[in-house]
Order: sequence, then C-alpha cells, then structure tokens
Amino acid sequence: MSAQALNRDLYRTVYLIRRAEEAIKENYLDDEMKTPMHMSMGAEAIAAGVCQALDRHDPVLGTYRSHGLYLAKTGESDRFFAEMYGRDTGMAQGKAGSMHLSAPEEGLIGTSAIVASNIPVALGAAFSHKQRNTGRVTAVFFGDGAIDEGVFWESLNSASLMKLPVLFVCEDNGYAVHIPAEQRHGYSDIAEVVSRFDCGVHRSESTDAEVIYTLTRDALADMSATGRPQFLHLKYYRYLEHVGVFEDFKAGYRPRDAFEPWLERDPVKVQREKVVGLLGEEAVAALEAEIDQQVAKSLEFAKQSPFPARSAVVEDVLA
Amino acid sequence: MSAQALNRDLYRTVYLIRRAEEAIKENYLDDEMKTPMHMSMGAEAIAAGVCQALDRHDPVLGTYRSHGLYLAKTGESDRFFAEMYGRDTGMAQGKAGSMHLSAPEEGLIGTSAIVASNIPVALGAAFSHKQRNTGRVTAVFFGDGAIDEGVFWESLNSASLMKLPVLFVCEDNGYAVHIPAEQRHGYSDIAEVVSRFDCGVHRSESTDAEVIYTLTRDALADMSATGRPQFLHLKYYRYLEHVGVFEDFKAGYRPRDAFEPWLERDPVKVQREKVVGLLGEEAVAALEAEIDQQVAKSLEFAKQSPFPARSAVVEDVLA
Amino acid sequence: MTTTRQITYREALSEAMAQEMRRDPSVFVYGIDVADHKRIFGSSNGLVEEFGDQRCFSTPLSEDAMTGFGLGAALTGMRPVHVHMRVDFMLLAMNQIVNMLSSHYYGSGGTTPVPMVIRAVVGRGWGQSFQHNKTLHSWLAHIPGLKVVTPSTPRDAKGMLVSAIRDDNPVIFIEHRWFYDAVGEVPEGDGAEPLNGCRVLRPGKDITIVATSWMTVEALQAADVLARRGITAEVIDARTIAPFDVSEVVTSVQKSGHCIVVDNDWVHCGFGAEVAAQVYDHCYGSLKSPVTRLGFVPAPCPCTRPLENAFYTGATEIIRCVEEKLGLDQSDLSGENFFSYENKFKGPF
Amino acid sequence: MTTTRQITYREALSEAMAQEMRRDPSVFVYGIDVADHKRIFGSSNGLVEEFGDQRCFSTPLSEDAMTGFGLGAALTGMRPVHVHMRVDFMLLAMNQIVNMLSSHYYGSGGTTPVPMVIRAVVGRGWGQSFQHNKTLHSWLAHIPGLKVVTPSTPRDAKGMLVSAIRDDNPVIFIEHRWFYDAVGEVPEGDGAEPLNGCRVLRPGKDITIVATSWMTVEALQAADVLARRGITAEVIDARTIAPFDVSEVVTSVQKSGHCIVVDNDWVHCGFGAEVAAQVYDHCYGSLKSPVTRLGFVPAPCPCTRPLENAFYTGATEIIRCVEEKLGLDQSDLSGENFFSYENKFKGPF
Ligand SMILES: Cc1ncc(C[n+]2csc(CCOP(=O)(O)OP(=O)(O)O)c2C)c(N)n1
Ligand SMILES: Cc1ncc(C[n+]2csc(CCOP(=O)(O)OP(=O)(O)O)c2C)c(N)n1
Ligand SMILES: [Mg+2]
Ligand SMILES: [Mg+2]
Repeated sequence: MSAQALNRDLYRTVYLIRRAEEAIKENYLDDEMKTPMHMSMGAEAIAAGVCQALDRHDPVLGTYRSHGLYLAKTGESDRFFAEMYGRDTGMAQGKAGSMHLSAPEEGLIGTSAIVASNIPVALGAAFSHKQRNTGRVTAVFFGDGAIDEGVFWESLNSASLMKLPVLFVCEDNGYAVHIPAEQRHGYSDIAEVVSRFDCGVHRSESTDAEVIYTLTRDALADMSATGRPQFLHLKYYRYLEHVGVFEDFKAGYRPRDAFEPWLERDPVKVQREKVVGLLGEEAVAALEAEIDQQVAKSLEFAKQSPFPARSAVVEDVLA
Repeated sequence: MSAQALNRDLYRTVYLIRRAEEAIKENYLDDEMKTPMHMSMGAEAIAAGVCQALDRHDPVLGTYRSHGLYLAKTGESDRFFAEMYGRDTGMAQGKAGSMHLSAPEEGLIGTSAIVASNIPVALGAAFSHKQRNTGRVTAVFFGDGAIDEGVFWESLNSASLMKLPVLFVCEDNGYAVHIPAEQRHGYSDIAEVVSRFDCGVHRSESTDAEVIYTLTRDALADMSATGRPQFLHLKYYRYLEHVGVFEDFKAGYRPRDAFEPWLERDPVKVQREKVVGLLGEEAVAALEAEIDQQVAKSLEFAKQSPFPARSAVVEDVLA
Repeated sequence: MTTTRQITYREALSEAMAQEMRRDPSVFVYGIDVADHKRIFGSSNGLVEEFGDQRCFSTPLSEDAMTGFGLGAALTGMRPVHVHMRVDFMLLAMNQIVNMLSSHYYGSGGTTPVPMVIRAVVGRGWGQSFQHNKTLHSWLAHIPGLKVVTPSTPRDAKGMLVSAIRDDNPVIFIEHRWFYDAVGEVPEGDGAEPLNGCRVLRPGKDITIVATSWMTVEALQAADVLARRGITAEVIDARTIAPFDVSEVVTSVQKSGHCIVVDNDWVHCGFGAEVAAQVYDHCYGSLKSPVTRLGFVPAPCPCTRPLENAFYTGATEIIRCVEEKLGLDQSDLSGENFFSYENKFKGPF
Repeated sequence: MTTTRQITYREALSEAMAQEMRRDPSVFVYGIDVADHKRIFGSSNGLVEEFGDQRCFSTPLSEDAMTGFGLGAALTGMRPVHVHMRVDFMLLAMNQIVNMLSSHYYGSGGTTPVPMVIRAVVGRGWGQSFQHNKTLHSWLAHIPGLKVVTPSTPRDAKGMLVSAIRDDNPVIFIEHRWFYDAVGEVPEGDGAEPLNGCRVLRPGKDITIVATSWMTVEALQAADVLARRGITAEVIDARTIAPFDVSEVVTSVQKSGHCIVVDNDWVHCGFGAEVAAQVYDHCYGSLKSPVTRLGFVPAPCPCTRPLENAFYTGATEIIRCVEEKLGLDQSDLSGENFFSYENKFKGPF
C-alpha cells in the first residue's frame, strides 16, 4: 500500500472517530443519548493504527471505551449513533448502548463494561481460528487498569503457553478511573514483566497512527515468525473525564500541565499534517467534508429512528 | 541458636511429619479416617525449614496439603489425628478434616482446598500486622498449580505495591494433580517473572531443612531491609499420588526414574545424617522414640475420642 | 433521648463508617476508587481526611484478591469494610465470599470469626445495562454463614451499617444507587439497628406488600395512590434477606389475606420465591388470593430507556396487581408522577 | 426402532461427547485435568484417543480465563464443553458466566449466540466438606440467558448432554458424582433428550415428590419403602432447573394433593422455594397440606461422617415427612439398607 493511501486511510479513521465523538459532545447535553459515555479522545491513533494493520475481518474485542474501535473497524456511523440514541436501528436495537458496541460481521466480536473481561475471550477466538487455520489474528484492547485483574495474567499465561495468535493491546492512559498506575502496580514496567512470558512485547508513546500501524505490523510479523502472542504497550492521554463528555482537570487528580505536551501532538493534528503534506490541503478538506456529512447524516438517521417495541425487552434472551 | 539445637529442632519436625504421615498410611485402609488425604511426603524440609525461620506466632496459611505445615507449626498431634478421625477432640471438631487444618493460636490461620485461595488472605493478615507494628511476617504456602490462578498475580502485585510483609512459599513439585508445569506455564522460569515485581526472589531445590531455613532467614532479612515481600521458589518431589496414600508411578504420567535422585536425598534421611553427626546416634534414636510414642499416643487418643454430637452440624455457622 | 435529624442515605453511610472508625481502630474501609475524589458517589466522604490513607484507601482492580485480603485482615483482628461500586463486580469475588468467608468460622471449629462487611452498590438507569444492574441478594442469602441486608432508608443505612461493622460475621450490605439522595430521620448517636427482621414502612389492612431495596419506594408510591381509593396497603421492607425472619410478614398477611412480594431482582429462584413459600406455609388458611411475585422481567437489563422501563417493575405494576387481587377497576394513573431516573439525577451520567 | 443397552452414567457422558464430536468438528472438550489419565472420574474416557489433544485437552488452573476462552471460541464458530471437577471451582468463573455468557446474545442484539456447555460435578462424601460439595443450580437458574440442567439417569446424562452441546445457548450441566456408577438404559443412537420439562420417574397417586439430582435416588428409595405400606408416591425429577416447566408437577399435585420438594441444595432462597411457590400458585385449591421443602441443613458441609450424614437429607427424612403429611405412624426403618457412601465407593477416596 502506498504511503499516500495508507495515511489517507489512517486519517479517515482518526478523523471519523474524532468527529463522531465531537458530535456526541455536542449533543449529549440534550439528554437523548441515555447511555454512559466513555470517550476515547486522545486515543484515536491506537484504534486506527492497530485496525489498519489487521486484516479487515480479523476479530477484535474491546471495552466500554470502544467508540474508536467500532468506528475504526466498521467505518460506519448509522448503526453507531442509532445505538447511542437507543433506537431500533442501532447495532443491538439499543440494548447495548455505548458500553457494548459490537459488529460481529466486521470482526468486532464484543466490548464489555467489566474491566479485563474480554481478554480471555480473545484467547478463545484465537484458538478457534488457529484450529481452523484461517490465519486470523485476534486483537483485544484494554486499559492499564485491566492488567491489575487476575484474568489478564491467566490469559497472558495461557496465550503464551498455547501459542495463540492473540494481539494484546494495552491502551495505557496511566489511570484507572482516577487512580494512577503507581498506586496500582507493584512493578515499574509492565512490558518488562510481560517479556518474561513467552510473548512478544512492543511499546510506543506515539500519537502518530502510522507509527502504531508499523509497530503493529512488526508485532504481527513476530507472531507469524514465532507463533507467539504479542503485547503492545501503548501510552496515550485521555483528554476527557473517565466517563462523560467534559474535561476534568478541576477535580485535581491530574494536572492540566501533563495534558499540554500530548495536545501538541494530538493524533488528529499529527495525521492531518502528514496527509496534507502527502495529498494537499484540498484533498484533505474534501475528505473531512465527506466525513462531516456522514456523521451529520448518521445523527439525523439516529434521531429519526424509532425506539424498539416494548416487547423487544424479552426477545433474544435465549437463542 | 547453636547448630546442634537448630538441627535437632529441624529433625524433630521433619521426623514428626514423616512419622505422622506414615501412621496415616498405616491406618488409612481401615476406612476410619474419612477425609481425602493429600500427603506431603518428600516436602518435609520446606515446612520445617520455613517455620523454623519464622517466629513461632507468625501467621501462616496453607493448602489441602498441609499436614506438614500443621505439625511444623504446632508440634502437637492429638488434635491433628482426632481431626483426621473426625472426632470431637479434633482441632475443628471433625468439621474440617485433612484439608482444612488450622491452629489460630499457634499462627496457622487456615488451609484451603481451593487452589490459590489463601494467597490473598495472607496479604490481609500481613496488612493487619503491619498496621499494628507487630513486626510479624505472614507466610503463605502454595503449589506450582496455584501460580496458574489469577489471584496469585493479583496478590503478588498488591503485596509488592503495598510493601506487605508476606512470604510467598511456592512448593513446586512440578505437577498440578497430574499435569506437569510445562503444560501449564507460558514462561520458562517463574522466579524470573516474579523478580520483575517489587518482590524479592529466592530459590532452592534442596531437601535439606537447614538450607531452607537459611534461605528463609535471608529472605526475611531482605524483607526487613527493603520492606518488600519475598518469594521462595522451592522444588521438591511428591512421593505419593496427588490424593491418597499410595505411590502412583504405574499411572504413567511421571516416571519412577525421576523419583530416585530425590529419594537419595530424602529430607528425613539428610537431616538425620546431619544430626547423627552433631549429636550422635543415641540421642537421635531417643528423639525418634519420643516422637514415635507421641504419634502412637495421639492415634490412640483420636480413636478413643467421641464423635461430635449430631447437633453440632448447625453450630458455629454464625458467630 | 436521642436526637434525630434529616440526612441523606449517602451521609448516613459515611457517618456510620466514621463513627465506627472513631470507636474502633480496627475498622478500615477499602476498595476500588474508595478514596478518589468522588468517594463512591460520596458515600465515603470525609474518611481519608479524618482517618488517613491507611484506614481508607483505593486498591488495584483486583476484586478477588482484595476480598481475600479482607478475610485475612478480619482473621487477625481487624474489621474491614470492602466496597464495590457495583454488585456486578462482586462476581469476581464469589470464590472468596462463598468458598472462604462463609465457611471459615465453621471450618475453624468456631475458633475464628470473620468480622467483615462487603458494601456493594446496585446500579440502575441511564443505560447502565446488563453488566451494571445486578442485585444478587438472593444468591448470597442462599449461602449459610453470610448475612445479607438491603437497607432502604437513611436510618437503616446508618444503623445497619453500624451493626454490620460490629457483627462478627461476614455481612453483605447491598445499597441501591438511587437511595443515595434520599433524605430521612437518622439518630445522632450510636443508632445501631438490628440485622434481623423486617420493617413495616407503612401500616395497612387490605393487602400486604413485601418489598426489597428500591422496590420499597415503588410500593410506598403505590400505597399512596391506593390510599386515595380507600385501600390501605401495609408496606414491609424485607431488609434482612439472611437470616430472614418472616414473622412480621405473616402477622400482616393473616390480617390482610393478600400478599405481593416485589423483589428488586429477577423472579426465578429469587428471594421472592422464598418469601412466597414461607407466607404460604404460615398463612395457608388465611390467604384470599395466591401470593404474587413481581420483579425484573426475565432478561438481561437492556440499555435503551423504553426497554429499561419495561425491564423494571414499579408502582404502576403494583397498583394493577392490587386492583386485580381486590377485584377493582383499573384506576387512571395518567396524572401520577412516579419515580423516574430524571427525578433523581438531572442530566447525563 | 432404537436399541438400548445398559451403560453407566459415566459412560453415557463420554458417549454423548464422542458422538457429538464425531458429528460436529466444532465441538471440543477442555478443562483442568480433563485429559489426564483419570479423565474426570472417567467421564471423558476415549476422547483424547479418538479426537486428539486439540479437541480434548487439560488447561492451566485458570477457571476465570478458561471460561472466557470458551466464550470466545463459541462466538467464533466452535462448541466448547468446559468441565469443572467440582461445582465449587466454578465460583471462580462467575464473572464470565453471569456478566458475559448469559447476556452476550441479548447484548449483541440477537446476532451472536453462545453455544457453550459447562459441565460441573457435585462432590459428596468421604469428608469432601465445605469447599467440595456445592451445587449452585438455583444460582445459575436465577440468571436469564442460561440454561441449567441436573440429569439424574444415564439416559438423561447422555441425551441432555447431546442436546446441551447442540443448543445455541450457554448450558450449565450439573452432574452428581455419585451417579457415575449408576447403570441404566440408554439408546444407542442419537438419544437427544429435550432441555426442558421434568421427568416422572415413578408414577403414584398419594403424594408428589419433586426431587433434584441425587435426591431423586433418595426419593425413589423412599417411594419403595412407602409402597410396601400401600402408599404410592409419584417421584418427579425436576431435571431442567431453567427454563423450568412446572406443568408435570402441577398435574401430579392436583391428583395427589400433597407435595414435597427435595432439593439437593440448601433450602433458603433455593430452587425448592421456586417449585413450592409455583405449586402453591397453580394448585391452591387442591392442596391438602402445605408444600414441604427438604434440603441440606443450613450450614457449611462438615467433614466428619456423623455430621456429614446429618447435613444431607435422604430417604428417611422423606419417609418421615410423608408419614406426617398423611397422618401415618412412623414405620420401622431399622431394616432398610439405604444408600450410603460405602455402597457406592469402596475404600478410601
Ligand atoms: C471488574 C471491574 N471492576 C471495576 C470496574 C469499575 N471501573 C470501570 S472503568 C474502570 C477503570 C479501568 O481503567 P483502565 O482499564 O485503565 O481503562 P480506562 O478507563 O483508563 O480506559 C473501573 C475501575 C469495572 N467496570 N469492572
Ligand atoms: C480453584 C481450584 N481449581 C481446581 C482444583 C482441583 N485441584 C485440587 S489440587 C489441584 C492441583 C494443585 O496443584 P499445586 O498447586 O501444584 O499443588 P500440589 O497438589 O502439587 O501440592 C487441583 C487442580 C481446586 N482444588 N481448586
Ligand atoms: Mg486507564
Ligand atoms: Mg504441584
């Protein structure tokens, strides 16, 4: 793939994620999206870069903070916004909401609001694809809080033991809700610990989606050469509060200062500059306009869509 | 403490454990000890060495395979055998049996038949003593199977983070029931992994109780110097089947060959030779006779003791 | 004479912990996010400030280990209060709670009790959905060796938490998030409330409504509406799910002849079945209609509001049920302003 | 015509898995110790040999992760069968089972079902005690989205396991260890049994005994003894705890007028309460005595034999209960040879 095409794709994704979350911010106070919003602003490069490196239908799993992952994986926003608005046209008829996005036909198997709970699920998906020799890799996204949980370690151990094609993607924003990593971790460097397992380790603090892409490609190459699972340790800065659409520097648990350097290398800005260099301002503006329109239309679609019928509450409990 | 006194104490303990378990073997087929027996033959040096290094009232916790730990900690066998025989005079009126021995007044807080479940309990005990500045260290004994469980990692992380005075004692016999470590562990060396936490690591394959004692003292010195928890990785060979009183080489999952070199350096034999050197054969024989008699009397005591009254079944459910 | 004043359920919780921490240095409070600036929705306000970060602290995200941690502390002289922001997260601690905490005292031959409290908050509303709305009181009540309480008033929140902390057994203390802003009379002093028995919240003679947790509010609202038609419903807060004492319910049903159990939980194999079975046993001759059980619809909890509303039962369903039992026409409820999420929380989550 | 033959419950389990593994390459069996030489008390015999170690394998001791593993496999085209040597160990997997498996299909808007079976063995006897005797069927039945079955005969062991594997939902399959040597007629072919409804094990007209799991054996023995006095008890195996269909029980109670529910579990907030409540609802007019619930005594399970015997309920208690209900004198049971651990297992564990 040419650098142009690659970077254009990456920009499309980071811009779509940013635009969609901005639309959430703009509309959330209308109280029509009745679902807790865990925003991913600041993390766009990760979802974009990793998903770009994966095959389109490779299975992925995520958390309650998966707007970016959904949009990176599907590129669509109609069913996305309809789900936020709790409508029948949402990808889960409104039953899931913001915390449980899925798109199984595109590989997004599921997202979970229980910290770390999808990590082992990725192992099963990887096993299933390995058994059938599909060549697929399963990626699971989780935060730095998830590595506190025992199931992360059980999963890391088993994936390493069974040589499962799992890509562990740790999106490390240094906080679990408001508790910093130093108050939760009994070691100084998670990558160091993980590297003692039979698992490849790669790390980055980049906000450049292309860097994340390349790192992921390297990890996938390592995986196919050695058969070992891979662990990506990726730092980023969460722009907004843990849940909700506002900044939260006033709360005092993290200083605004720390934000500034990250904002300077904002993932959308970084990628924009690059594509402007490659394709020119005009092409970029056109792409942005296209996405702006997509998001506007999806918002409209969502708001116009009907709610599910009351009877749906007891449907699809059992298959 | 003099080398004589130390080694005599250690021999007393390993011999008592061995003798008590031999008595179990000899009597188990009478079907009067109606409790599943997880024998510790081969591991005597560990319980003896570690408990000798601890202060007498330091809290300890163990597993279903804790005959050795109970005997090392308490030195008594009346309540021990009475519990095996399910009698009212057992340390838990027969409610606990072989898998749940305890002696809280001597520091043995509890033993559990759920793998790894006492590991976090040790953290709480350590915290409690740390808060009250008692200077006590809490030791928790567990097998190599326990490190498969997530709660081991959660506990290792939290103990390291909180700098809790916990001594993790991994009694590694290379098997969880019949499954060898290589089929369960996604790393080649647990001590390597643990050393990446803020936790001291010490290892041994010795069957010499004095070596274990010294290693434990080193670990405790490290703990008091650094405030860090400590991890002892101690290999041993389980002589008998996972549960029950027989050898199980015929089952085919482990070769008898592997047993031979361990049997050569049998912990009781090793310690005996040492104390014979230090104290002479006669003194050793006298000590053995004393313990033989203790065990014989305890067995008698147990068999003569009454069963608990039927009404006891609903007693002590709530405090 | 004890003075009382009006405080919130949230304040009652902090007050109970602060009071016991002052009284007894072995009490401490811990859990994920307990000591951050939000303090578990404000329910542990003031504790870090007064008692320091060794007696009120946040932990790693390790529910399983942190429950065992509490057990170890409890067995060695402390009185831990472990907090879960959602009941659902407690599922990660089930091994410790059920295999360890519940049986330790028994298994130690009655030598070592487990004075530990586990507070867990029930989530509801604003699309919390299926991983943030479980209640599980019937599960834990099913296990001998655990006490389970579901206080529904500020007075009980304080008094039962005080008693739970003093109790020598593991007590599971389940709080509904929607109660936090509720205001009520709470005694200033000790205020301990027994960890047994139900509480009659409103006397009545025509029908007995046994409710748990948030369902007490719905039942009281239903009773208000019914009262306007001259029907007096006796509303009883089950309050102590284990050990459960049915006697107040029996007395009431023997008088009213009708019983509805409104459980803040699913119905199948739930606490409602236990109450119904016990009521039938004791009131066999005096029942004028079968005991009716109401609760969540048999589905995971959906996110979107219309389905969320359909998922939960409430005052309307209770009123309809009473009307049916007593053979009354359906009253017009269109003018009623029943409880809703927006009445409680303004704006987004 | 289907031929049947006599095989053990243990053989029925292996046969069901082997049959389905042959039929469907997506089926696999895994869990702690599943593939060692003991093969979970022989219940997965022959699978490694026939299907290799990729379709039948032992795992690390990681119940939580291994349950999520099954979910991931199930969501991507496989049909995992996860095995726990004891129900108690499943407590470590509760988060996955309850927060994940039960709601995935619903939460995916009905797009992705979870065809997964969890087999878990109930321990009893020889001093297994309080960490190896839980049954938990009422717990799991309480959660919408799960099916829960407790087969009590070789025929049901095979047929319900076959159906569980074919079912697109998570099915919790609870086996009592003491059944493993039980011999019974099992069809040679497909043999699928529906995952719903009870099974009448013995017809009768004087009293209805609803039993779960091992309690069916106790109920049948009680019925034998009662038959000699001319009392015919109808013994019904509840079999499917969720979704539970009470209709056969209702038909029986409407005829007999008396009902005993003997649950292989604790009583408080258990499945027995559910059955009792439903029976009362449906048979209100026709009951001649209150529904009686029998089960474990409210305590953790003790180790020592005399207390273990006191902990469990059995044929004697059932007979006494029937005698009381029917106003009969107590018969002399001293000559009876009821089931005991030694009848089943000779010698030490
Ligand atoms: C098992 C569990 N425990 C606690 C919570 C409450 N909780 C929700 S998000 C969160 C923090 C997770 O932090 P991290 O994994 O770093 O993800 P981030 O929110 O930073 O993206 C916590 C504690 C939960 N959802 N699940
Ligand atoms: C949580 C849990 N899972 C499974 C079991 C069944 N089990 C009992 S002992 C054991 C093996 C434990 O191995 P290890 O920790 O190495 O101890 P060892 O028996 O070798 O002393 C297993 C799997 C259990 N008791 N608890
Ligand atoms: Mg984070
Ligand atoms: Mg081992």
